[in-house]
Amino acid sequence: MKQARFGLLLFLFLLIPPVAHLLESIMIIHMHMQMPLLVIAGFLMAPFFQKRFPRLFENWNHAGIPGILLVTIVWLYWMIPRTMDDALTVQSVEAFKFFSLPFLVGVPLRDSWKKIGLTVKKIIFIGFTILFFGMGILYIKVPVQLCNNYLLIEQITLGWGFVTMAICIVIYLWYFVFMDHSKYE
Amino acid sequence: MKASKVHTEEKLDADNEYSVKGTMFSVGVVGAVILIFWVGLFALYMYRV
Amino acid sequence: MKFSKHEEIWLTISVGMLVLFMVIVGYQTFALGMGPPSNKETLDPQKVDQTAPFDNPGVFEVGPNEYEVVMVLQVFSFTPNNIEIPKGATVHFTMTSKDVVHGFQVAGTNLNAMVMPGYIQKITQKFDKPGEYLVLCNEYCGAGHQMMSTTITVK
Amino acid sequence: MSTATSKSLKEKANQVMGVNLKDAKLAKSYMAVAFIALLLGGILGLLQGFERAGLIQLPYWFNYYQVLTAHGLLLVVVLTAFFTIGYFYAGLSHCLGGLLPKVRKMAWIGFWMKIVGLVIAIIPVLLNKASVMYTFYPPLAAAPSFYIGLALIVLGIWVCAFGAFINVASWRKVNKGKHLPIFAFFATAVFILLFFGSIGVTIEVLILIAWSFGWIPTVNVMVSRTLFWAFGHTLVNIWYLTAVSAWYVVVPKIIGGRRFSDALTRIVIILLVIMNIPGGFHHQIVDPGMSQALKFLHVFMSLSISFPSLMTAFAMFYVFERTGRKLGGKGLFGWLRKLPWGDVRFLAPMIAMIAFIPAGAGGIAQTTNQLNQVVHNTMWVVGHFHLTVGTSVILTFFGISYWLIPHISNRVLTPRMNKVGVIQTIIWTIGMLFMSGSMHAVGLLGSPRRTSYSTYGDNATALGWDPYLIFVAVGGTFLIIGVLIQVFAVFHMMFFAPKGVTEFPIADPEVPVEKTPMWTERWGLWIVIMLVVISMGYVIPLVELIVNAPPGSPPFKTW
Repeated sequence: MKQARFGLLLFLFLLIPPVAHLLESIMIIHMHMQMPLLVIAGFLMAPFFQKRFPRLFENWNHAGIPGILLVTIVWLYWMIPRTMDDALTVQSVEAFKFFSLPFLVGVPLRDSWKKIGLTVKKIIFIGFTILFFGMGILYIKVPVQLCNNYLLIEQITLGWGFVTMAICIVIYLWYFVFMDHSKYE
Repeated sequence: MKASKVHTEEKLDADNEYSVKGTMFSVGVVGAVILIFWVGLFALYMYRV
Repeated sequence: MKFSKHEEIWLTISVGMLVLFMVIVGYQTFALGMGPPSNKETLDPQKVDQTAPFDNPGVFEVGPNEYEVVMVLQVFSFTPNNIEIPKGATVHFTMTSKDVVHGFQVAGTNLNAMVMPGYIQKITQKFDKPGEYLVLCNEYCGAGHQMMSTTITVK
Repeated sequence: MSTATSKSLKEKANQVMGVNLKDAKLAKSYMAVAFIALLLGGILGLLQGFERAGLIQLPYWFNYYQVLTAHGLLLVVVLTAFFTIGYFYAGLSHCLGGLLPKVRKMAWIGFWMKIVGLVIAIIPVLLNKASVMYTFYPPLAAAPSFYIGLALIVLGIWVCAFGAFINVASWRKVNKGKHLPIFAFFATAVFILLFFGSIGVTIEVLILIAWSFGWIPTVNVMVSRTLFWAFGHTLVNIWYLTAVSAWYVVVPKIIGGRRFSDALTRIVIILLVIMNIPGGFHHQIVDPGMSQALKFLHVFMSLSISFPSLMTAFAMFYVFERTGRKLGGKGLFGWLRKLPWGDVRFLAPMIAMIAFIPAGAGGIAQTTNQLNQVVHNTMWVVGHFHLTVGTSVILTFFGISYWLIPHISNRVLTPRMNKVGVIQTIIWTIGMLFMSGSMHAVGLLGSPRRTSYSTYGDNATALGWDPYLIFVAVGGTFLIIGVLIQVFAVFHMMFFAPKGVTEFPIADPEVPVEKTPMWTERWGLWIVIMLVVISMGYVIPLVELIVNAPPGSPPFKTW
């Protein structure tokens, strides 16, 4: 339960207007720091909900697949450049961001991750890697501003951020899936 | 200088509960030093603004 | 792998202290505009003399008791040098380097900035106390680095 | 015949005690180079201190900036790199049951690459063709051989790093499911940081080689600077982590205690590896070309490095108090008196730890955003790293030398040499108090670093700095005496001390032994997280500095 408390603390910290404002002032920080931190906050808070509503998770997320689908859909939604723009200008979209990322991504992610099999995990990983590379190249190459609130240079930066994250995931994949750990452990 | 090396090893295993007030006092000093340095530099900064 | 209760107390207090430090400087930076010099304009370092405003370095009055100093740094001098300004003046320094990396520092003030070739650096200071201030280069720039200095006289 | 048997007996004894003669020879070579570098660098430091105080004037053919470049190179690159690698290879040999022959060969290859690189780099410095300081900020352009030498040194370090990885991996294959011995865990962390931390600077140096040859006309100065500091600060933390390894593993054994919690120690190491590299950005707080929001977020990254150090502060005092109380110490401070203050192997690292309190505090203060403007590039910074590196790290290294050198030389530390060591430690401490204290103070008054003696045309402000600078020279005098004693002690222990067996002190874990979670061994995961953190720190400034770059700068030789 200590974890859940840290998660709540992180969530409240991210809600503080100056903090949110600072993190949203740079495009890549907005997408690659604030949003993942919100997910992590939800991830940490998950045990609280699992304990409080065990039936809900049992009924709706028995095999973990619905949860992971929800995670994927919500996450994909937040990768659309326009949504970031809307989050900055439309109050209700901003509110939805602060609700959806922890509670519709973080919490179900934790609940599902243990339940789904290795194959699904691999699919998720590989899918997101391809997506990240794709988004990266898109952001680097597109010659026009995709967001009204961010400059072209920030877009290119975000593109490189996606590419480096994708490279990191590839290394992780290579390390965990393709390396024989039984030799060492 | 060799004296300090081993002769209490057995006793070490026996008892776990010792006071840590010295440790807390010491880290308190560490915290105070951090605070002094920071406040000092901050005061100088504000004085020169 | 658990923290002891005492270690937890220590870490909470000390981390709280660090957070407090950040809140204070963050407030100063973003609410009061006191952040470190971070100007992002660029220019061709080999064409400084032809690029405005550095084609005409000097001290310019831009408002009531407010001045802009357009300054070029080169080995081993500041242009303009021996600046004179009235007491209480707010001075905006706009600087660039014609050759290597220089530092701009005025002893006894918060004026301290790196001046890189290719970048226009800006920093502001209000001079409340009269006197002669020592301006010096604080980044090693060559054999005459220790000679690279000038003064600001506040009257 | 009799000599043969006695020799084989000795070899057997060594095997039992874990001293592999071939590995010991390697470690001895590394140590010898490290302490010769200390001697040379120390002498240059003395010259520098005297010149800076206005007491002597160095001739034009051997000027202040040449001396300063060589001083920096010898002490912060050669001394530390050779000591760190020698120390960890000796430790790996000890706790992993000897180095693999292949790894030993790699360590020798690395050794000679570094030596050759050093010679190639130092020649242009002596010829006054590379007075660019060890930070070599372009567009100051040194002779190409200076950069080639540096590149060779880095490659030599990489060979050693990969040697260590190979040895650790093979140990783990043989010892499935076991935790890496704590000392080897530290070594792995240090070599990971050495490798990943120096990739950026290697790219920079390769570009500078082409630029100094004239193959490319201009260079991006801000990118070079950013790449340099991504490495520069990591290097500092590598030395610090090396010192910390002795604090956690060796010092408890010497005072007759036990190590702090094994799991928490490993977590401190992992945190230092993950968070280290972006920390270097705080060297650029007053640079142009980067937004204030970015700089502020980097303040968070810099300050987060202090978290594992705060954990270390607690751990160290906890171990001391526990041990002191077991030995009968009573009351709030009784335990302090029970510690073996007369033992140089404890005294030197203990003073090093105490010095780290103000050193770390100063670091925290100067890294917090605009407060950096008060001290950036002033003598304060020089005082700061003479406290962190010159005292916390180097004094720990000295303390290590009093058991490591006898250990690898099959000799013993005599009570007399111990006394020499205690005196040396005290002299060093006094010297650093003078030097670092006055440097901090004069820095606050505005005296710049890396500047030879100057009154700036008899400016009143500059004249006011002179008394402090005299104290720097006084400190330097103490320190050179300390250097001479230390170098004497090292070579005496290496070649002349009485024969015997000295143990490699590694403390046992705390009792009751708690189980360390197995995930601490997942180095691949830590490396990936480290890479994520690095890209979080550096993608923004690098993309911006490259895409929005001004036209580059041609080379300049301004000395």
